[in-house]
Amino acid sequence: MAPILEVKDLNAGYGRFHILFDLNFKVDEKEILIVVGPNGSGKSTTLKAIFGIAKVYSGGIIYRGEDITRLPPHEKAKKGLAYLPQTNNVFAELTVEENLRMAGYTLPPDVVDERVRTVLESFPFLKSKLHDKAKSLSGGQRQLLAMAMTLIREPDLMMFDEPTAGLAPIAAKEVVEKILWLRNDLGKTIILVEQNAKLGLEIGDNALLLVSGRIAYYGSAKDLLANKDLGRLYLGLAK
Amino acid sequence: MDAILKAENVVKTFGALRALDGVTVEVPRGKITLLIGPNGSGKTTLMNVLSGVLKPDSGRVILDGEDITELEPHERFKRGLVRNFQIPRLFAGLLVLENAAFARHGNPGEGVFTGIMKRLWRDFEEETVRRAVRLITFTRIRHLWDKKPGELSGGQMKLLEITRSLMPDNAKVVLMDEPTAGVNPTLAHEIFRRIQQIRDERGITFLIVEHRLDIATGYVDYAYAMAYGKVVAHGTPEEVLNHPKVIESYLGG
Amino acid sequence: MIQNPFTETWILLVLVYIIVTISLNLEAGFTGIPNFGKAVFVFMGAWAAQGIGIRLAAYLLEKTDPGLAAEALKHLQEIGIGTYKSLVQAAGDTDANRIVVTSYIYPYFQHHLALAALLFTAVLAIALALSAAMGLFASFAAVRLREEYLAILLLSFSELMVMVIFQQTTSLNGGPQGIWAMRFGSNGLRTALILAAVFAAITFLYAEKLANSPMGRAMRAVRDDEIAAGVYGRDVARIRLKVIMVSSMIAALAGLAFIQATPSTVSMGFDRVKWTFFPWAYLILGGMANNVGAVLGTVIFLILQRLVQLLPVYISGTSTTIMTIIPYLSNILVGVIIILVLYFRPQGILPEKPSKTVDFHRILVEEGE
Amino acid sequence: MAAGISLYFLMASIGYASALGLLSMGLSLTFVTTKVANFAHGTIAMIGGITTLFLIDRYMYNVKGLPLFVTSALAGFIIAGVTAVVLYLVILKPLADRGSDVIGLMIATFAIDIMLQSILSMILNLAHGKHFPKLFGASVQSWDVTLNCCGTQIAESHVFLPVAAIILTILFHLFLTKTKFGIAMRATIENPDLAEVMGVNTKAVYTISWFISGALAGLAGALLVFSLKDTSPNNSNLIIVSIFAGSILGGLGNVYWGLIGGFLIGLAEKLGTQLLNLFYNNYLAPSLHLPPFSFVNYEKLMSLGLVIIVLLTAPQGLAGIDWGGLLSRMGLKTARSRKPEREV
Repeated sequence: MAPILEVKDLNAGYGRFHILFDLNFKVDEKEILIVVGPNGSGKSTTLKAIFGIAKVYSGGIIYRGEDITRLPPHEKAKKGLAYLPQTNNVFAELTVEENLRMAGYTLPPDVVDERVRTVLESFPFLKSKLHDKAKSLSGGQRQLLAMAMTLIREPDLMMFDEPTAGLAPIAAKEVVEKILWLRNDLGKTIILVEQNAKLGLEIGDNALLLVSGRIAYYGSAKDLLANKDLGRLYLGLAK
Repeated sequence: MDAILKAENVVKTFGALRALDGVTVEVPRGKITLLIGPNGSGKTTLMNVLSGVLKPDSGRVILDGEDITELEPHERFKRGLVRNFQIPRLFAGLLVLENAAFARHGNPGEGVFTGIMKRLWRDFEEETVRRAVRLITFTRIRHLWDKKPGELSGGQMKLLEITRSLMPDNAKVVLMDEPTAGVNPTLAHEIFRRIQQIRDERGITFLIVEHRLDIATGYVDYAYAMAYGKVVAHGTPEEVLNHPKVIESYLGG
Repeated sequence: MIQNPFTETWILLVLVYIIVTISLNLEAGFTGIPNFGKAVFVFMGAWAAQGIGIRLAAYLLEKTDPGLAAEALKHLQEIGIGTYKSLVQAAGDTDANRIVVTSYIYPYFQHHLALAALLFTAVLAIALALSAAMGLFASFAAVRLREEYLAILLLSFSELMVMVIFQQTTSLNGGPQGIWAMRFGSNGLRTALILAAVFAAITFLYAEKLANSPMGRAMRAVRDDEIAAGVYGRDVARIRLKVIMVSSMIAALAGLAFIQATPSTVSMGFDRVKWTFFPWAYLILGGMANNVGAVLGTVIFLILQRLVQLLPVYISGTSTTIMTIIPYLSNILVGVIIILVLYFRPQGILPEKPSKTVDFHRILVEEGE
Repeated sequence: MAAGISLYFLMASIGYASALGLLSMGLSLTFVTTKVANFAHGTIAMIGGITTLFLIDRYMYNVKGLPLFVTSALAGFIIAGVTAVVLYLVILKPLADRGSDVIGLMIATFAIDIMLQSILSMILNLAHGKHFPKLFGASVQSWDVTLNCCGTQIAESHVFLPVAAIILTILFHLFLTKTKFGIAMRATIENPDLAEVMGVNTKAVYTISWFISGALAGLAGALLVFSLKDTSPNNSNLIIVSIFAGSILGGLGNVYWGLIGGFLIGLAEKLGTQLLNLFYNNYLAPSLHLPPFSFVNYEKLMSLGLVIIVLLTAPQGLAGIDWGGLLSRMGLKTARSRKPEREV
């Protein structure tokens, strides 16, 4: 089966800050790809480059056989890609319901109504908070709301940037479980940037380890997890 | 331990987020101290609280025995506390050489009246520019001296940011936020060697946030590790890097 | 009909505006302070000669020649302008001011040069002190905040001073009728030209020296990044306040020179179009943070405005209606030009230059590799 | 009611305060969306006012009462709204896209202000005597209608202004909370990047915000003009001071608080000055043997004074005050978390 997403010789960064060097990897349908690596190694930039927020200097991004490298973000969103930034991924001053409706901004109203209903079934805790402002939610709840918002547009490929950052272990576990549910029950393909390497590698199919903007490991997540040198590798200490 | 800079029980919240949750850090005098931790662990917030850019909700900051919690950044600088920024904050209208020269404080020519009396500041300024030239020579941006920051690459901007923080001659403590991010490894090693040299020659204390542990660990004397707004370990770099809580915070339990 | 497009009045305007534009350049161009209230600081210089200077002159006359003072008061009474207790009171009153000033004070000081010099020194000192104090008062509340606040506060302060306080309070400056200012020398225009030329030269030299000093560098650093400037030990609020005070003093020099040629200008004459907006336009055209640019922008713009003014002279059969709209056309032209400059060449004609504090090249050579 | 303040004056104050509320709200709106401090806002209001006078002069000389106010308000609303949109799209947006900084954009609005005033003055001058005979012949105030109420007289425009302000505020609030586009506008104000990712056309949001801002100003100007002494476009020179004062009092970054700030500034200028005047001349001056003094001509100083006090004590304005915390300290409400600061 052809991969859903292919990244070829990707070089990217922000203006004069060249962050990513020659990345090559692919993601299959219904795969969870975990991107790990020390801080500042380019994990977030990888997602931003795929989604069209960071600047791509060279290389290609192929989605379902189509070159989408130069498409603007909202065009990519229409094709079925979704990207969740690490922070500021919900509108804090809007109510939960308004947030969900904003997520379906480009869809016909009746479709939005329908999808909001469906999503609320999957995220029941939001029901009681529909009319509360999003800023009243806890960190974990906000990440789940952001996830729910992404689902309104029914994307095929979802990219999460450190959704567990700053969360207490229990909340982080809940977020991770939801990600597994997205793949197992809804059949989504997922790229997950995760700073908590063990947590991520345990649920991932493949893993991409970035160090200083270059791929230090690309292959099975289980193998990376079993690697005794993981710690040294992860922190960029392995020679 | 003889600590020159201390953060005592510092708490800083942003809305519901406790970025610093009772942090106590003691920076040993005349040493290079490394501060590590995953994203969102509060390192940069701590730097901002130490330098006075942010005021803590509670807790104290002590420099050389003096409580500086309520002081403005410029007042802390005058007491010898210098910092640089993770994302360089350069002066866009000033040349590279001017950016470096500005970082030395105490120029008698910085007044609306003394400014026009050149004899009052010529010698000081001459010395300042010489220092700046020597430093940009070391950081390998000398050939860019008459460029503006907008014409530099990301790495070169980073180098200029480091140059600036080494300029002040009254510095007691220098806080560095990721000094070698975006700099090539050879130069990154050289930067740390130079930091060691400055520590030895001028007795300056350094507190450095750095993610490139492969490079940094060889040069530092002491280390702190933070996670979720708390200090989870401190000690020699080896102790800290092998501390189970540090490994857990990076790799997950 | 105006024959020569470059009359003395026009030259005076050039000199006076060079002073104002350079002082604005110190604030806006070098330090990033959006002073939208320049008019009031120019007016403070004028008022030092007007509301204060003329009373001071009357006081000096009264003290040095009580006989003449009494004669003046009697004269007023005879022609039915009213009874005044003192010459100072008469000099500050709209009704009596003109006669007292033109018939007594001007001639008296033309014959007592030492006294005139003393008076001039006093007026100059008052103009500088007053304007600096006003600058401090108008900006201290917003000097630590974002630039929008400073711009709004300075604009509000200037408008209220010029259009409300001095307009409504007759005792300050004669109110809507105004009073005559103290004029030094027999020919007001000539005095104004000399003063303006001297002040403009001093201002230019001062601004150039400051721009090429460590202070010039510090001002530009504050403008580019106030947080970084603070972390590197500079008290940003203090630097801003100092620059505002000095620039206000310079602007007052312009007002003091200008009022010599037009001694009866009322406070409303110092409106924000002429004395705030025009200097901004000149500065933006010439180039922010470049003193030569400030001068160049002023000269170019004033030539343009002059030509627009002269338009009806060259178009035959123009009606009075056209004459009345000329000033508005001129304003619109200025507005269009500065928007075009902001769009096509935001750095202006002459771009910013580095602060030449010492010879960088020499030091670079001496320090070797 | 304090002795010495007539119902007419009270209504005039409330009318003026309502107009100022609408003006400050509009100013804050374009500030939060496009980050432009619009120094031409007062003149945009004058465009509404002069349009109204033109209409009355040419076509509606015999129209009185409610139809007059509704028509003029509507005309001012549309003309000024369109003007604001044109200014934004033709001048300000291109400048912002080119990377103009805050000061560049401010000076551009300053230039716009002077150009608009000059154009208005030019039209009035050229038309003088030929096209607007009645406009110049009569006092503007004479077009207003007074009604008898509670044994005294009040001007109709003074009643109409607060009513219009209340209706418009409610409509605007409903627009922001109940319509898809209004919610998108709030989303864009908070986080334009995220809104764009959701498919919101932020450019359209910015353009609409300029229309609303200009239209509210035009409406306020169209009704305010009945209380002005003359038709000079220079009237905006002082109004802009009060508008900014209202926005700063409200916090400069908050639309609702801008409305309240403007209203309070308006009340302070009119009612506050009058009360001060009465207090000084009736109580303070006689008892302390001070000379009588009329504060009435200095009403604008109220706004400057209030702005300085606000900037020195609470630079974030009314919006930045922790009302929940204040209430809880007074034992009325449980404490809430502090307002978040921006990370450096």
